[in-house]
Amino acid sequence: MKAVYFAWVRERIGKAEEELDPPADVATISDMIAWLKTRGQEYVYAFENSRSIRAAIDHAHVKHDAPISGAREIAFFPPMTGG
Amino acid sequence: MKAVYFAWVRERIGKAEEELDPPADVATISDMIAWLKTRGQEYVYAFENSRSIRAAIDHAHVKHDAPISGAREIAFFPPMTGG
Amino acid sequence: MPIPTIRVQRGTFDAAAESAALAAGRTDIGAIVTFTGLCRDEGGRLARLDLEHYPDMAEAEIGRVAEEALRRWPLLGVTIVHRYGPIRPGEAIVLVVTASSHRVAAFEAAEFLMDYLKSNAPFWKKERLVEGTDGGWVEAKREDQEALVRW
Amino acid sequence: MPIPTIRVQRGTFDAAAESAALAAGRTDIGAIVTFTGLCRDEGGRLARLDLEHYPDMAEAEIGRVAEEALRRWPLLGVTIVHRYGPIRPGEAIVLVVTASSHRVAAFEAAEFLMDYLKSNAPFWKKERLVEGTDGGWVEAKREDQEALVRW
Repeated sequence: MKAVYFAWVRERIGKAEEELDPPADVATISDMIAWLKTRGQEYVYAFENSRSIRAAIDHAHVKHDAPISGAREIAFFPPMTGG
Repeated sequence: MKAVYFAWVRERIGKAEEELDPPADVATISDMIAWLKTRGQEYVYAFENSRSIRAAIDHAHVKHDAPISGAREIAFFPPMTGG
Repeated sequence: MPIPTIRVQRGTFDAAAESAALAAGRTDIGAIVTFTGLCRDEGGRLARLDLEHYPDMAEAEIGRVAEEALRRWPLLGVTIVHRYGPIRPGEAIVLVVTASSHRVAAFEAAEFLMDYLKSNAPFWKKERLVEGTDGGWVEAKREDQEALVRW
Repeated sequence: MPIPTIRVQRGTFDAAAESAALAAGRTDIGAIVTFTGLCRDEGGRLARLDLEHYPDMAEAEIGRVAEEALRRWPLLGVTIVHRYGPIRPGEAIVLVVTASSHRVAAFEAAEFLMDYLKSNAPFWKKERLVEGTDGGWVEAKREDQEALVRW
């Protein structure tokens, strides 16, 4: 699956997107964040306050308990400040 | 003093304005309406439902118990429908 | 406090130009709300509205309502234009523009102004029907009166 | 139900043309509310905002918010334009136009749309300061989140 990052999540991780293949026991957005944090200090930094991170699956907002099975694109970003 | 009428109050009375010299005991807008109704059927018709009539003294809205002493121009009209 | 722009006029107005004038050259405005009230044809029944007004009072009363809005909200600008005379379906009747640094003040002030203009500005609408007859005076709506209680 | 007009674009927009397009040739619209959100200079501190967005999601999410507004209010038209990229003080960032036969629906829907766009549309603002430095990412305001509870 593809992961995409925006705003300071993108800046902290140091990339805008990447292809990922999480292990089978990574079932939800929360699991995904926990797994990403094992991948390096940049992810620990990006997700240090994980409750403030918003996520979207295939371009729709989801909560952290949402299952990621079948997702083609998962996005992580800070609270939005548009409008 | 000058009296001015608008919308269906004007149509019922049959004139847009007139000079009036009410007797000394006509002290309020309510008194004025009661006195006008003694002046003819057209006034009785215009003020038949006097609670729905709005009044202004010198271009500012007033209630029916407002004193008319010193007024230069008193206006009578239906509830407004602008905007 | 900004000085409100208030006009009572027979002719049409340019809502865009009014709102542009309010914002021109400024960098402190964060939100502009523009309300335009238009004449509807009431399902094809209406040929036009004839708006009667009390000329000497109209601008004064609109000015009082605008001053009240300026007292209640931190506005950076207010423009109100109200037409009188014959107005055809699709044409604009009234314009309210409010500018503020934040959206809530701009929205609330515009709604307040419209609610108060509806019930306090000395204008009366008479309907002229497509068949050429007089459709009578538009009656004030109870809901317009009730709308004032929220302020 | 009308089809909302939604655009996410880099360049400026013409609020007047958008609102005119919504009303063109119609005689059933009684009220048009236009909201324009502009970039402030924050007391002279700000040189520009850089708006980052999530291109694939932005139009879809704005579309979902617009559809929700159309379900809740009897609207005759909705237009939403949101810019991204560099935006200087005094320039517009976002436009919401709502049309209805009556003013309450047009006002409420415009406020609803702005409240939801603030918290749901995938845009992020970074400040660039006049002294040439990075002013950091604008933080989401608690009051913008709390504004959603009224809907």
